[in-house]
Amino acid sequence: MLVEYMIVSFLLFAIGAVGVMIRRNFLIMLMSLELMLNGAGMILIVMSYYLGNVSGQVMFIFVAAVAASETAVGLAIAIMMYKRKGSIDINDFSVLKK
Amino acid sequence: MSGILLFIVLAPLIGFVINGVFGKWTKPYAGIIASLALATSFILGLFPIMSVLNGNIVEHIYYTWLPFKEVAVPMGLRVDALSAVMLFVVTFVSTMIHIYSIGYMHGDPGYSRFFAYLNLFVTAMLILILGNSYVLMFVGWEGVGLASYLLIGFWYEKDTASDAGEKAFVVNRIGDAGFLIGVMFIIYYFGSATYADVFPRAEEVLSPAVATIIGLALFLGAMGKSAQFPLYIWLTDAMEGPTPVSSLIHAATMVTAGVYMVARSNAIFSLAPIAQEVVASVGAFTAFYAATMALTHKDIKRILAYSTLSQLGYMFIGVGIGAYWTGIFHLMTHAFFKGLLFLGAGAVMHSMRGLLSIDLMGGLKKHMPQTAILMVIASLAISGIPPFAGFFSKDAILAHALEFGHPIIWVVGEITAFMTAFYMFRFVFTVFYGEEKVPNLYHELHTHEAPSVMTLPMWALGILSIVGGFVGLHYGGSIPFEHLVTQIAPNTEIPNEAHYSEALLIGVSVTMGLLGILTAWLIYIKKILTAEGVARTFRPVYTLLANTYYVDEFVACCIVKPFWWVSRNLLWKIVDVEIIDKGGVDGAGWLASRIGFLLRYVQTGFVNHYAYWVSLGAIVLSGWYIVKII
Amino acid sequence: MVAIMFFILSLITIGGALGTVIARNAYSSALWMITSFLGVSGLFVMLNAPFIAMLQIIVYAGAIAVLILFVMMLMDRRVLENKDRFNPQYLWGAIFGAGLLADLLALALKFKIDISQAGKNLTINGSNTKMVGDVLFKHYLFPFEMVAIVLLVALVGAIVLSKDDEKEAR
Amino acid sequence: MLYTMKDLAAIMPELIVAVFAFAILLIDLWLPKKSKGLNGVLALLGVVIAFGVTASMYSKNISAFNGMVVMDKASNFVGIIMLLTAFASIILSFDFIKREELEAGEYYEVLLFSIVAMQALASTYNLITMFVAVETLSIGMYILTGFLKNKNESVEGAMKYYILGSFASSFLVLGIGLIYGLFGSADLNIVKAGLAHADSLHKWASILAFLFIFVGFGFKIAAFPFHSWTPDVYAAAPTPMSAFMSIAPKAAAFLALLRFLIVGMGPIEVEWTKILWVVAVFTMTFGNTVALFQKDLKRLLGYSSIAHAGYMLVGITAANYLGYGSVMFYLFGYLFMNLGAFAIAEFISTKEDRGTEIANLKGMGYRYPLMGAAMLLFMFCLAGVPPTVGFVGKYYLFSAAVKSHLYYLAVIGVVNSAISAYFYLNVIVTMYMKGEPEDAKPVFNSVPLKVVVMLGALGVMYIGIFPSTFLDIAIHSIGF
Repeated sequence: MLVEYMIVSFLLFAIGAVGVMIRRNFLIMLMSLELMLNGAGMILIVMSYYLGNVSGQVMFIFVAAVAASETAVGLAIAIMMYKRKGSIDINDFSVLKK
Repeated sequence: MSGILLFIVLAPLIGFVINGVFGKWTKPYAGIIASLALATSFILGLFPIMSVLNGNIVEHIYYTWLPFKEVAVPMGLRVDALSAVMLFVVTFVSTMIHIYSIGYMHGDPGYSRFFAYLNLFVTAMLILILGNSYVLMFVGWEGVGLASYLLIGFWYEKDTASDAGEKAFVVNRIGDAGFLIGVMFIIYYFGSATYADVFPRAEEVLSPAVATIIGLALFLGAMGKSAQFPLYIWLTDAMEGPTPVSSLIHAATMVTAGVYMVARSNAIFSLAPIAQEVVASVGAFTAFYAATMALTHKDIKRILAYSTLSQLGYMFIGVGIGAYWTGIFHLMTHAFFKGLLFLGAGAVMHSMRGLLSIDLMGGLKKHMPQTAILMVIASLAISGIPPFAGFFSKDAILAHALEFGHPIIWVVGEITAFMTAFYMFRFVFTVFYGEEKVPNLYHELHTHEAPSVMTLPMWALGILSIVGGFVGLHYGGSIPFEHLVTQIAPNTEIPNEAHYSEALLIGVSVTMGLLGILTAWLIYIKKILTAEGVARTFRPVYTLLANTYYVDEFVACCIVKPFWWVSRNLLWKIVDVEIIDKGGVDGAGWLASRIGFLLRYVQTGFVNHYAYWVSLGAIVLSGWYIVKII
Repeated sequence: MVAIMFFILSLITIGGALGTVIARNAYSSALWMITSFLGVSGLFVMLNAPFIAMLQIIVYAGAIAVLILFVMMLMDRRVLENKDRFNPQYLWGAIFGAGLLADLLALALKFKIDISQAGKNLTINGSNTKMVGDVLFKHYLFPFEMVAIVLLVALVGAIVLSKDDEKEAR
Repeated sequence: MLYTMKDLAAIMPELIVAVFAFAILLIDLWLPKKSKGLNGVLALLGVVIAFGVTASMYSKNISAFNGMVVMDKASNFVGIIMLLTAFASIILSFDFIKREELEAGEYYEVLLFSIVAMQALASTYNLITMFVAVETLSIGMYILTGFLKNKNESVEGAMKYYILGSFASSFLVLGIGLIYGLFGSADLNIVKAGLAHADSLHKWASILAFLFIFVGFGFKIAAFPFHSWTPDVYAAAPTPMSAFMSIAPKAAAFLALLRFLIVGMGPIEVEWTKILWVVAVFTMTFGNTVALFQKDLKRLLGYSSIAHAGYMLVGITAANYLGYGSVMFYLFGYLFMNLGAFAIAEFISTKEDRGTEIANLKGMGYRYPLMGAAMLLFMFCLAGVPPTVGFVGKYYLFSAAVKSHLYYLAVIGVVNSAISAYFYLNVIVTMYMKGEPEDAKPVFNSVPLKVVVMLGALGVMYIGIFPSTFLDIAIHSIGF
């Protein structure tokens, strides 16, 4: 079962990564980032189970807490974007380049 | 002595600080302050030089830089026979040129800035020649580069000037990278970069292959700084700077740093015959190539610039064949007469209000008699006519080339000697002799002799251009200069040295020089004498003259013109401008811009694309190992 | 039974994730995301981590998702329903994602560890929560304190960034 | 298991900075609008005291919180680098905040908390603590990047930084998860012990785990291809913060990377040196090549910081203690040169009020001779011209590579630094040789900024000429 669990978490991670790479809506990218982080965190729980070692679960708490605070800042940035340009499409924010 | 040695370097630095920081207030006296600083250096420099002449080596270590485990760099100053010669040349010529600049730069808005830069340059140059290790040499090496670059771009209002400055720096950086690699190798193999540690152990530590690599890397540095083919392109553009700068930096001192460095590294080069061969060949080729360039140009400073390249080529022949003292000897005499030539050109420009084309000049002798005489002296010296200084050094190089088994280089050298004499006297004859080419030009420009603050330093250099070569004469079976320099830079031992009659060699050299002068005379002076009236009156003589004229024509049509054409169209326009200038410099720029353009696709401004790169990095790096395991 | 549960839950998880990434508008994305998180939480229960499963529901499905939905309410509907879902070079994104997945799958298939202790040592007196608390406060006190700082920084930052400014925009 | 005073001693500098951050948080509420400047003074005070404590505890070697935190020479050395950077950035911020009318309390508070996070990052052997610290400091940096919320660029910079930062740290978590799965712990000493007698499959899996973790660290140190945020964010952020984030987080991340590589991944050194070789070459070359085409000073410095990260990776790739120590020394020197250069960027954008385009430097060498000379020095230092500290640092980095027989790497490094001279030189050319702008404005005086520039110039020269003490300290700071 270890392999299956790993595959699920990797799938979650990869789908999240694809979401970040292809979506243009900032909020959806933010959600995709949550998926990635959740997928990566899930590895900790899976390993914790199969190793019979509880520290993985503790580590997941940290990951979750960090994810929450990251989201808070991300949403603040989304609001800034919305206030500046009335849009949260990242393609409207591509002045800085080259 | 340690204080004196330190103060030799510090004096110009103090001058730099005074003129650089308090330039606003010291402006009227900037030139005097700078010259005094240099004169102090020169006089103080005589003490260690005397000590060296008595057979000592003066070395003092002031503090130790980077003392870490096996690599410690004691920072000190060292005067031995090699650096003593350089010390004398640099401080003397610099002092003269500083004094000259007081007159030349008079009234320039950047008067104090100019002298501050000049002093900065001399400080760096003194660090370069007096440093006791490669690291210190590199410090000076970069320092002279910086100062030279600031001085080339001195009149930064001119676009050409700032572009030229930039070009000089970039081309030099190519060479510097080579130098740095060489130094890193030296440190790697010897655990030190100090001369006293490196050279005595060179033979036991370095295998020929390693010595060759180090030698070639160092020579790349020398090529950049001493403007050897193909890294010479910056030097001719560097003529955008004020003329005293051209004289000091781009003729007399800085450009010879490469020669000095190769001579300094003689212990390494002597172990690497291939590297030596490369040095000598590049030198010979540059000597020849640059001389052909000089034949065609009409801008007086460019003629002299190409001539400098050519003479540097001679010096590299000297150090490349393993007769290091001849290269250093020519370096010294060249500093005198080329410094003088540039100062003379500066005096002409000064009185011609900056005009540079020889087409506009002629008969200047009447207006500037002292300059004319000095220029003739310098031209005789560079042409290798005895007893002027250039004769001894050039002859020493060419004689050693033949003796050490490089007949081709000798032939090239002799042909170049002919061309040298020709283009120098073409310059002298068209500028100072003959008739005024543009009526009333001199009158309008108020052409007059330069003030004595300019002519006196020129005379000082002129006298040395005459007598400076006498140290290369035989005195009781040995040549004093050779005896001095070979203590530090012994000749590379050559099995089965060939022996040639010295008189014959001297004869060939002198003949080449005289032939060149004669040709120039025939073309540029004689042409005027073929007035038709003379021809009609003296019919029998006419035939002779006519025949002579045929010779002229022959020379002009069959030798000079094709040569002219080849050198102008083929060498200058195609090789110099198209291939090296456009192909090399612009090409590198073009390539870099293409790469940069492609790379800028990375930075599109869309955050999605940035994420592509992050994941691509992860995929490629992990894929590398995934593929390995599957 | 376990296999079926696992299958269903992972289907929910992956389906929810796909839905999040593909959905046209942000509202449905958020709902899909909550679905996915619930699936993950179910998987956690299967992995003998009931405490973490609750945490997953409270923090991810609860706090984070609700926060995101709140922010959406502040915004104009048009903003959230873009006509162009994907960026023009989405194919590359998909390729890179597939490459990443291939790498990870290869890793998963080759991954071997000692699993003799599977499912054990995760409780004290039958309580997973106690065990987690024990380890958290005994061994991981320092990162725990750090987390306090993260939360504080995020709080201050979120306020300072999103609060209205009296100044005129430039 | 009891925690004692010893544990608190190990986090003394962190505690001091954190206490001051809380103090600012509270005091700011009561401060009237016109005396908000006090926040800056308070922050400065906190940094100075923490600096004093760090310096006084320099050679202590304490392990606390079950090995979650250590205080050793390396962490203190990096702590000193970070606190010096913070000191200068806070000084630069005084004027900046007044001019832009920013919320001073929150600004300094977030800054101080990120310093706490960096100190924690620099002093832990536990991957999960590293993760939490990295995230804390990242979140602080996102906030500070977006602090100019009235500017579109600033919002854009924060957005990009945020997305990419979170993206990269997800990889970091993935890697930590794998390491945990392989060795049952995120503690680097346990990882090392496990890895020392692991079979080939375990080794291989841990290389992959290393790679994912490296994505996270590579992002923080701006290594190719995880660099792309750097120029955009540097251009967008408030200039004092660009200066800060080009040095301090990098220093902390480099030390964490070193701990991870030397302690955790020590047994598979052969493999990670190969990977870092490639990354270092690409990072140097990319940074330098693209920097050739930059027209904005802050973006130029962004690309140049990528290139410098590449040089420092050369030192790590060498995988000997000379190399590691050289990285520390280079970071220390980089602090002075980069702070100075960013301060000049701030100088031209405020004094002339014309942004940070390189073209705006025209004639600066003559209008502000002292500032011009300092900038010349910084550019030469970045280009690695002796006798500045840039030369010494590069010399040691490359000689460490030579010592490990990585000749190609050293040569590529030298060639790269030759290329880099071109664009640094361009700045100097603009300052001295492109004439004067028509609308040259009169000179204002900003004492704090000048102080930073002069200190930077002094540091660059002094350490360049007398590097021995600093080198000695830096080289011996890595003792694990």
